[in-house]
Amino acid sequence: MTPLQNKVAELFENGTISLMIGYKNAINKLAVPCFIDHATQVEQLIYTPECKGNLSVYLHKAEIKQAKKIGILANIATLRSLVQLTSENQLSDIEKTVITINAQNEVLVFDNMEKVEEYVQANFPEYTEEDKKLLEQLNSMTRAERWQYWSEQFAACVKCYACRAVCPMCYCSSCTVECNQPQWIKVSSETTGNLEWHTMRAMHLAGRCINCGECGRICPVGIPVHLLTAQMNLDIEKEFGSKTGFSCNSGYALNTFKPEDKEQFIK
Amino acid sequence: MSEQFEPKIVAFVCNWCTYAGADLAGTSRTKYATNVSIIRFPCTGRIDFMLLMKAFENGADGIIVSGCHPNDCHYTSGNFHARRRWIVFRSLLDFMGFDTDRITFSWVSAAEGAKWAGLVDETTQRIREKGAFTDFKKLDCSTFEKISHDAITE
Amino acid sequence: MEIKNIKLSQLPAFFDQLIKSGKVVIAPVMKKSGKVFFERVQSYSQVATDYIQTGFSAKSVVFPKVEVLFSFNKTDDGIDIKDSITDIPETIVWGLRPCDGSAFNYMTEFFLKENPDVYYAARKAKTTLIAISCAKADDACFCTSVGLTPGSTEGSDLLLTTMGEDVYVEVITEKGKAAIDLSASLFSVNEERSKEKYLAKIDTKFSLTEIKERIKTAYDSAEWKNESMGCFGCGACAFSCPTCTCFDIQDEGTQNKGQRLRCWDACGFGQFTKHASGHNPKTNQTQRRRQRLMHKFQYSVENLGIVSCVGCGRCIRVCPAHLNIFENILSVTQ
Amino acid sequence: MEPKNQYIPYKMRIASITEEAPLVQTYRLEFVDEKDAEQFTFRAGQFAEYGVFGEGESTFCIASSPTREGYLECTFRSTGRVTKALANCELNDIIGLRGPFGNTFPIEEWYGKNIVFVTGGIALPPLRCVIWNLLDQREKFGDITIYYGARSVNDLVYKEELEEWSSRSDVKLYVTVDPGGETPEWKGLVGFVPTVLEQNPPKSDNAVAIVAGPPILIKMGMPILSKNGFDNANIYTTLENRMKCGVGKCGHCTVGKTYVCKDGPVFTYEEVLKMPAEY
Repeated sequence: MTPLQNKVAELFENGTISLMIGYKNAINKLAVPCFIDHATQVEQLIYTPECKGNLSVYLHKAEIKQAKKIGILANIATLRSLVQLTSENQLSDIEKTVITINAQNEVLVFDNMEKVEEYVQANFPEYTEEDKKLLEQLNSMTRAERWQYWSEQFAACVKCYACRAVCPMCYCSSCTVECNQPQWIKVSSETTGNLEWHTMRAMHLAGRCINCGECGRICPVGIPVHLLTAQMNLDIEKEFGSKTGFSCNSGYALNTFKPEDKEQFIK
Repeated sequence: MSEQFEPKIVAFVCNWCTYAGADLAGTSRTKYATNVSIIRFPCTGRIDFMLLMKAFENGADGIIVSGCHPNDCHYTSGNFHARRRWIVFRSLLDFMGFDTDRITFSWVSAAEGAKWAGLVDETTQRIREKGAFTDFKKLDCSTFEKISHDAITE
Repeated sequence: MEIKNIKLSQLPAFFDQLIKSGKVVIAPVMKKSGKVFFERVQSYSQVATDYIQTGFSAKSVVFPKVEVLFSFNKTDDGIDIKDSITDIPETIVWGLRPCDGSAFNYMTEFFLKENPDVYYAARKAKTTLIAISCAKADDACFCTSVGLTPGSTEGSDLLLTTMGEDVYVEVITEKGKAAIDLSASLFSVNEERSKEKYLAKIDTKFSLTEIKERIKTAYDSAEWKNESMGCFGCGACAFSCPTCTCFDIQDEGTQNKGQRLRCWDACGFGQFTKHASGHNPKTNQTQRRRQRLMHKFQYSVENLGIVSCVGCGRCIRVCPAHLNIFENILSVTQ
Repeated sequence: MEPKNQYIPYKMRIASITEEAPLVQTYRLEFVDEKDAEQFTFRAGQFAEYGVFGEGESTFCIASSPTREGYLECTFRSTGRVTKALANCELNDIIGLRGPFGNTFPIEEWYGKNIVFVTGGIALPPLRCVIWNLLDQREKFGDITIYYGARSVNDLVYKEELEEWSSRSDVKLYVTVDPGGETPEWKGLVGFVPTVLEQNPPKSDNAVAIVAGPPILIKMGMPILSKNGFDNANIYTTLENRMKCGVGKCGHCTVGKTYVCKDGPVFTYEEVLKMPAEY
């Protein structure tokens, strides 16, 4: 048994958790989320670089919430989303134990969010090299080129809403796309409607997205949708100085204001 | 004489300042461009970005968004919230390659009838020079052509 | 079945003839993201050759993601309705996999057997399917478990199997014959041979007869809950699936002028079954995923006599949570 | 012959509008094209897709009896985008209609039998079609008993017809309103439909029962009838799931392998018991 498995078994045995959300092996060398409710099942648990999925999204599921004490295996992105969700008062009804594995391969267990916050702040992740490169490329394009780039991307969108489904910050019980009075976003997948959907998504996540990049990674047609919110986060940090998923009390940049906020374009 | 392009401008304004300012422009008999259709909101804080998207989708060539000057909001802070949202929205549109020059953001108080008239004139002229907004229409043509004639996956 | 041969080096020439015929040619294209999708192409140089499976299936050729059913226009004395079945071009799909070919068999059975769907019929009649058998597979492929092989001919019009320098051509239907007749000189007569050696090796994950028997009682299995726990409720699996046929009907435009469209829908969406009253017969993801899986392996067998999963593995590859359909099926039928 | 395009609607003119209850209206529809009127036939129990162009389609049963020719009636409550648009239509407006879809009540098999109707709220319209169908050939059937309830007195639909039925000596009518929904003037019963049904059980010999209502009434009403001695094969219901196409393609209405739109909407309790409870 690995140290992780030992630790989780111990948590089950001493009654700290009654459900563990972690990863297990899947085909094509991938990791699939697994849900364990007994110490005897801990041998499935793995933690590899392939464990990219953001498990905090499951904390919104009614079936999961039924379990009273939840353990969650968290990579750094998941930790950040837990922090951001806490700052948005979304996790107050859940008794959770957060488990992570640091760079030295040590299993860490956090029983409260202050410790998670402390760990996140000490290990705050940078944008990946790939994302940095893509953002740079896009920002160096002319406006028309960027329009061309995104129109092509959005033309491919099929509105499967996987980007929404995997996002831990998309927790609304009823989404604007499901509203048909008025019909804000067309149900059919054509480019303008797709563009409006992604604009809306990016706006609703601006200043809340924690850059886990899941939406872009899992898009079945390969649209790098995460770049939209990643860029928004850069802008928000520059303009208003707030970081997402950094502090449990930070709130949400667009939910607040400062009288001295600066801009150049309002005449 | 060649027909001059007359843009359709939609103005999203707050009830307390800009709408009153526009009213003042009217009662003062100030002459300004007739291209603008005004939509009145309780506050700039209520002007959702989706409304702007929908205006473009439904044929607007340009948009004016305007409300009370900072610190003058009837509801104390609606325009401060709106300002943050506009900053983010504008930079998102820019990142997506949308022509942000088609949207004019402004503060116009109830006393600034002349400023309002000038703003509409200036915006109309700018959009007139840019020509009609066709970016959305072109997108739809391309997809619908694809969908109904080429029947391809992407 | 007629068997022909063409030199591998002559394939581009054959392909050019298809393009020159004026028909719309859809083929796999490698996108910047590294994923391969079907797209309209103009020359063989655009066609991807080294790929296991396309990201999405070719079903959109006969069942587009958005299809105009009719357009309407209010006039002074009523309303004009114009259906949109005219103007469907002759289309050739190049390079679909044998599993996708057999998916068309299911789709045809589903759309045309009872209450025939005129839009599907019109598109299918104008579509020629040129399949290429699989020399490579990955862990997500499981066609051999659902009664197919990497060289199955079901549903396709033409099947090409590369054998060294030669391509073994199985002419399955008249449409396939018409396609090779466009460049008859490139094809020579060939005799029937075993393709086995040139096909990918795919282990069977389960015995289909056993699963078909066991799934009859699987509805109440406690495993559904566990197997569906990871499901996020997006539509990626349904949209990429070559046999998922659910759709939504939507009006766009104004009450005076517009179109009625049908667009893909997915049974995984929470709103899929929601009544106007707010009542939802399928309240949780367990029920929704069960519906999808039971449909593939049980309901379509009861209704049409066909297992409607072709083992292409797309739903496994695109699933954001990496849920695995054959593992799910195995565990609920234990 | 080319198969018919099932997605092209008939054009219907709204010939009359009746307000039934708050938000509930009955439209009488007439075919714009006379050729359509001649072709169109339907039987009790079938439904149709009613469409407002530019807004979409909505599914309801045909509420008028096939014995009354020359028009169709539908009764609906405006709740969603389409029904609201439909409610905003005016006299002589043109709407779309596709159908008739689905199976029917086997009325011929019921000749000589006693018939019991159990229904609630806005589910009376589908049964009204059957009720008039039977009443128009009254001599062929035994006793007719109707249990009908609504949330409040105001929510009862077809008030005039309820009056008419209650004054007929050949129809036994129980009308009830949910507790709290009664008005000072209300003289009928108070209580939920299943309770009223249990308190005044219908005789099961030589009888068939038809239950229609919100899913909860169907789920509760059918077992009560079954317990009262009705054969499960003689208890009918009409299910209504969300539907889009009406022809067994779009997949929205499936209950297990069953497509409510083409295999139903009429099912016997026996059949319902074999299905998953996903309706």
